[in-house]
Amino acid sequence: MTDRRGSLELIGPVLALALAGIVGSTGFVDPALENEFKGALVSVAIVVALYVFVGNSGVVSFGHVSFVAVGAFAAGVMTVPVALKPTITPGLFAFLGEHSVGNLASLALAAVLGGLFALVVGIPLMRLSGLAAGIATFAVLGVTYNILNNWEKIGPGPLTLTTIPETTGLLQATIGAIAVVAVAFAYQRSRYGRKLRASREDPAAARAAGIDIHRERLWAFALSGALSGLAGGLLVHLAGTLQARDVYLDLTFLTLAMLVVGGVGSLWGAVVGALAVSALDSFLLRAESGEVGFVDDLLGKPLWGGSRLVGVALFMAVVLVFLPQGLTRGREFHLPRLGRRRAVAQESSA
Amino acid sequence: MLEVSGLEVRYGTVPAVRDLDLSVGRGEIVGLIGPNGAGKSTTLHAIMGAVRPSAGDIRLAGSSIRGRAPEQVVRAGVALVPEGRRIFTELTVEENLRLGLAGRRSKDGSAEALERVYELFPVVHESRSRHAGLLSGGQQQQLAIGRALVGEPDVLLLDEPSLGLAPTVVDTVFGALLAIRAQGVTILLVEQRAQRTVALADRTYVMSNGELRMTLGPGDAGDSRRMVEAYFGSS
Amino acid sequence: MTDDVQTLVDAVALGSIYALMAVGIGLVFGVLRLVNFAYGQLIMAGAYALALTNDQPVLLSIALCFAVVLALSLALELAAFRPLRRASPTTMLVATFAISYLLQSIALVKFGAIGKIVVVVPKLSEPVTIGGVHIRWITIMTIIVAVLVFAALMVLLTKTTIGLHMRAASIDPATARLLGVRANAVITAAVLVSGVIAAIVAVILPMAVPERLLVGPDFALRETIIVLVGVVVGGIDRLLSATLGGFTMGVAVGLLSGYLPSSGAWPFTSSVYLDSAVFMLVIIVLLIRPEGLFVRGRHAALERV
Amino acid sequence: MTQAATPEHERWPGASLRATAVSRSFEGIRALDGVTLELHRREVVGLIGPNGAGKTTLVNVMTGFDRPTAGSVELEGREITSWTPHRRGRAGLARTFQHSHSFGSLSVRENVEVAALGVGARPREARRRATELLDLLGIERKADARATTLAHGDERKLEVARALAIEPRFVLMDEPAAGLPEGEIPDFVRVLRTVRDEQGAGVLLIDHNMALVMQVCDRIHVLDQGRTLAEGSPDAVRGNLDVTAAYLGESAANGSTASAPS
Amino acid sequence: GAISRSEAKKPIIIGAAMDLTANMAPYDTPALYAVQLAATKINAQGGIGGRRLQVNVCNHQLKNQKTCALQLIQQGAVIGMVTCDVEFAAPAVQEFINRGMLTLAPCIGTDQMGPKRFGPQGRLAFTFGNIAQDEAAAMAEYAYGRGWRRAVIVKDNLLAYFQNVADLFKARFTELGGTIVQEEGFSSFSNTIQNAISKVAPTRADVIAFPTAFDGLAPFVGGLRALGNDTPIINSWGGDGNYWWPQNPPVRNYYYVTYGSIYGDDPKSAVNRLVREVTAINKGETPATGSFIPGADLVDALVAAIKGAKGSTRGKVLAAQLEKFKGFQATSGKITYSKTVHGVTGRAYRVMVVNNNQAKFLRFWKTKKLASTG
Ligand SMILES: Nc1ncnc2c1ncn2[C@@H]1O[C@H](COP(=O)(O)OP(=O)(O)OP(=O)(O)O)[C@@H](O)[C@H]1O
Ligand SMILES: Nc1ncnc2c1ncn2[C@@H]1O[C@H](COP(=O)(O)OP(=O)(O)OP(=O)(O)O)[C@@H](O)[C@H]1O
Ligand SMILES: [Mg+2]
Ligand SMILES: [Mg+2]
Repeated sequence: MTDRRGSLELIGPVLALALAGIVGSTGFVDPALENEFKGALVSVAIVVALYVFVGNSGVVSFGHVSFVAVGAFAAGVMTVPVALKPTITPGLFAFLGEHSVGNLASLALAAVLGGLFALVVGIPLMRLSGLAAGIATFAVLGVTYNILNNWEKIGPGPLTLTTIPETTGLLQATIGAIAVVAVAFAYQRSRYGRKLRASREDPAAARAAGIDIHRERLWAFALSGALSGLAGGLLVHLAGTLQARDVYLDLTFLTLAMLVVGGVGSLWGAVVGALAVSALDSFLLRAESGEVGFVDDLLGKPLWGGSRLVGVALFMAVVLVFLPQGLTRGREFHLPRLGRRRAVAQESSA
Repeated sequence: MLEVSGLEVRYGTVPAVRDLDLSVGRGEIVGLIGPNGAGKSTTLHAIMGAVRPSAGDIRLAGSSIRGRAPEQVVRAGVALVPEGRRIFTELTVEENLRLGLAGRRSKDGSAEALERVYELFPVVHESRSRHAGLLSGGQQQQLAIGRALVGEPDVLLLDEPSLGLAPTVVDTVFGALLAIRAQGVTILLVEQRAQRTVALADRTYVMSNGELRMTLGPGDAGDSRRMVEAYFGSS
Repeated sequence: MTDDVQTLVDAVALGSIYALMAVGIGLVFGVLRLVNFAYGQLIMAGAYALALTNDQPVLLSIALCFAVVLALSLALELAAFRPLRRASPTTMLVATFAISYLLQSIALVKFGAIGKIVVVVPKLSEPVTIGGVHIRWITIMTIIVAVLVFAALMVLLTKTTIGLHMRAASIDPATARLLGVRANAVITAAVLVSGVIAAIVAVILPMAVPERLLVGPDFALRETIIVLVGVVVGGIDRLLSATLGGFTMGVAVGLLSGYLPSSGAWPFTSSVYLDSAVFMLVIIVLLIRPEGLFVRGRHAALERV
Repeated sequence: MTQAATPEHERWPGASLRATAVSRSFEGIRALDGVTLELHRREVVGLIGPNGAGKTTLVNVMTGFDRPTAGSVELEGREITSWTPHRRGRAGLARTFQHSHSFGSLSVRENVEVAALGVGARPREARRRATELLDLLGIERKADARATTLAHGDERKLEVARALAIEPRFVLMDEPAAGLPEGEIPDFVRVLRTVRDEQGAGVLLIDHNMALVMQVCDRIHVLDQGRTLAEGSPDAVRGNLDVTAAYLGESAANGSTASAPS
Repeated sequence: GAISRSEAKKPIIIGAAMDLTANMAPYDTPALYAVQLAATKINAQGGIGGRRLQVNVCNHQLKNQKTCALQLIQQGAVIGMVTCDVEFAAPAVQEFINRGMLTLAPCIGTDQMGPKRFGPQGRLAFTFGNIAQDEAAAMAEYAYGRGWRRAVIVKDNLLAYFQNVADLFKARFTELGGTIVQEEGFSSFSNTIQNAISKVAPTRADVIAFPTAFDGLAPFVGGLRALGNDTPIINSWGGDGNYWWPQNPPVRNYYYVTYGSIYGDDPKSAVNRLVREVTAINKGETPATGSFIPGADLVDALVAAIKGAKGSTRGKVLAAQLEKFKGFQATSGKITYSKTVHGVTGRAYRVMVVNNNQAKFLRFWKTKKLASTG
């Protein structure tokens, strides 16, 4: 009974993503907007990947974007056509410079490398908790960025990598996002997920109950790293270009903010947060360039340049201040009517 | 001195306290007992202003204090020994005690009040410069009681003060309550030690399920039938 | 030899301004349990106030800087920190990201990306030369100010009643209020004190950190990040260890940038990899002493169950 | 020393949890000073003593939340002094905390389930145990409430339920009955007896409620200032004048038998 | 009739995916104005073969370059225009060229805007900035020509462009016979410049090559002078502008090469007029640097290319036209492209000098030989 009810929780996120995918592919949506849809879906993948660790463990990681970065660079560097590599990335190690792989293989590679990197980093780091863990993961991000941004043997160094095949269409973005959500869901419902959530609430009680917090965290971190890597692969195949800066601080803050805005306590929150912030961002971008009729009518001109930056930041700040638990208040998705009836039932029984 | 009338407190939609009336006269000790989840702590919190009642009134010395912030209630002369001690583990024992002085209206006599607490609880004195978090559970409980006492309140609310105290110390605390009462302090005592409470108090209210069930007098302490009734309802 | 001494002096100079910032950030953490990421933007606002009044008398300009920073601190406290008092640390941290980002965006839209030069007291940027080693006056002043501010705060926090109330309110506002502590008022007071420090930093930073002669939207952002890292590495729970952490970070950056050759390659042999070297050190220190480099003894005991 | 309730075959050294000559000092304070305590299966041992005597510290040392400065801990013959708490948990050693801990945002039921999962139970089995234990402790009506919303006394019961969820071979309870109404003590006594007799666990019970301790314990161990002050049957301990002076005081010594209605 | 006429006279839409708000805005905004001004002039003269030039703008704020490009394409843009830094421009460039559009950058200053970075499709991408090989060579040649033989190089690791100029300066300067007596590195924004200042200050040299922009300028130039080091400093166009000039000590003995003087003393009156006009649109604020000046060249070149292609706006055709430019005369100077190099070479630089916070046009300098590192 509870089990079946529980799996309903997956419906919301999946439907939301599928809907985004379907709407994005209809004729109503122009290519620019379609691109924003794809971007939103990839954001969902990144935020949910982050959620797998942060949401379940309660430890903030400022480093997960390094796994996105590893995935993105791996998938990017390995799919630039071999013929172009000598001009575009002449500095690469020979074995990188002389080989390329296809789209799917590159995504798999991104996931594997992201997961491995997280696992290796996690072994020492997952012993830490609280701010120390946050700062240590941030330091990992710093190192990753610094190396990716300079080392020309493994990537473009300070340059922007170009000519990456743009294989993340709407279908790939949608499937990718749904896959990440499904894995996150399966994990969180598994014993491992539940044990980790418990240790988030009270480490001492968890240890008393035989839960090895370090190990549970490590698995979540590695899984989160693999999903992040995959999301990075999706990202790079959406953008077609890649610079280390793209997968550094801004993305870290943005995705963390999306997660917290949606509600760090639930998968649904991760999805909602990513979609809401992306939607607002796209809307303001279009309003700024005079593409939104009613805004033009209202103001007599397009929104002033920069209102997008201010608007998104303001939105995030306001949500966090007034709904500190996020838009979903940390709850999972419930079919609205069902949810209400059950709540009433609970009360009367109490 | 302290009067609660028609009090109702809800968490979400569920009422935890319903239509509660109780009064404590100046210099009285009044007990409040009842099963777990009866609403005892909630009542104290409502008096302190830490939770917002959805109905009813709370009057202190005749004037309503409903809706006041906790710090204002404290400054009006009410002090609480909270459930679960709630001491500041990262501060030293002495700093914890000094926090209890925050509600005093005059700083005169603070030193003496501190001395009296140290005298009552020698352990607290011995460990005054240690971090309070390092104290044992019972020592922390003594600290929590002492912290309320140094404020020398007019009204003292205690939420299970004997929790975790060794028997000798329980004696000390109950003895101290009598002494404090003798100075005219008004006391509302929530306890699980029903026998002792009923015996000590001028009057003991029994709560269950958010409502007042009955009132016991000191004479009922030995009357085990009445006591059973108090817990399990009259059969 | 002179070179080495000079490198050391430069490193200490950087360390001292980081230490001053660490005092401010450590205080905010101490009283708000809040890693205030927007602290850098308070400093930025103050620096803009200075830059936009370059032509005014210095004292007026500084007064304006203080006014702006304090007003902004108060606004943040009332509009954001207070409603968030009971939110989880993650939420508060991310909220301060958002605020920081908001303030940066506003500055960007309002003042543009190109920095504005700040002129406060140019004399202070000049060096004195002792035995071939140059020390800038501002370095000496920064050290003095940092020590004074630190001492004043220590007295405030540990010796005064209001300091005690601040600490209690920060640890557990609900309980503090139950004891009669005017939690909101004392926390607001603490936020204002941290605002004063931010304003002091705003005045000093443009002179003390050479790159910060220009005020732009991301003014003090990088310093804030590094100092936050340093504060945690040093031990954020105590003002002293936090401050020393900030200082160490500056010295480490200074020494590494002095001794890493300007060219070279993997691993970390070139100043290009300065950040990697610094962050690797950070990770190592955190692994060895998670509770903080300068926290004496294991305070694990505090977490007794 | 009488060990009436412990059957002979359960008394071999391998079937016990044992702290041998354990000491623990904190910056000059000797919280434990050469304490030896053995707990067999199928017995309830009371651990009493004044506030600050070292009772909680002893439990911490035995469950791995603290390390002794000297001495050792053995579980069924294996030296476990350096084991982590979770490893001990999986080996069947459970505890409750004096200051309640709970998985705050999880429901009461989930709290218990997760504890079972922690030691490797299958989800279905965990669910069964949770239902059973909530019922045993009498908090089944709160099963779906979030743990943070519990009244203090109910929180204490959850604490016990969580410890029992790992189906412990030994369970160390740090003042589990603090906060229970006097009237419910008899129920709690029944819970302890179930744990002892039906699950065959060894129980170490810390409590300041003499009525409870005297009633349910097979043996009592008295600590004072980190040292063993007395050890033996309830009657022997009650008769010990040192214990009275250090711990029980006048009224408790006299009135301890005046227990709640049963 | 009406329909076919308007069809025939459809405007030529330049889709400008640029940053008018964030960090590139100080460079992009005036460049955009320069393009718009030039387009207005063309339109006033009747457009190109009767077709108006229309500039549609999407302000991507360095975040949504790709979406902006798509949006502009959808609005009918046939020519792409992008941000003044190739790393930031890449996403939009790629989107434009993948659709076969000629894509122009007013002021990207490297040879990366072209096949070198974007593969075969990159043949459609051109910049009107001078390439670093040209610029660094100009710096080195001018320095050597002044009789400066011993140079210090201070390299900013923040951007690939700065690194390139530093490396190329070294190559050309040593090739000419000069010696590099010291090399220091720092990264803008990382609080490492003090170290570079301290290390360079005691060095005796004839010139310090210091290619950077932003926050490193003021402390380095000011810091060196405060320490009594008065060695000439030479910078690329990144060091243009007066926004960073410290007052005490003032900037002195500071040289840089750029596209045109923004101080009203450019020898070409067209440049001075352009500066005045852009300043007027820019709410009276003089652009921060002279980097916008090639914006006018962009339109000059585009008009010529479309005319050369007999009105075609197809990317391939136009690119072929541009590749044929050899000494093409545009507003700021002569432009030369080749099949492989799509950044400008051969344009005369303005060598500027600043003394006591007074900038002055010193002379033109035309690169004699491109610098090359390998
Ligand atoms: N924060 C809360 N949210 C929701 N319900 C709550 C909250 N706090 C208490 N309750 C509920 O209110 C009721 C009364 O709780 P209260 O703490 O007042 O009981 P009590 O009489 O003090 O019990 P105890 O003897 O166990 O301390 C309980 O059912 C409890 O579950
Ligand atoms: N982590 C620690 N650091 C410092 N001192 C400690 C620590 N843990 C316990 N102590 C000290 O050791 C002594 C014993 O404490 P313990 O908690 O074991 O007492 P207890 O017997 O459980 O008392 P109670 O009945 O009050 O719970 C106390 O004086 C306490 O202050
Ligand atoms: Mg209670
Ligand atoms: Mg104890």
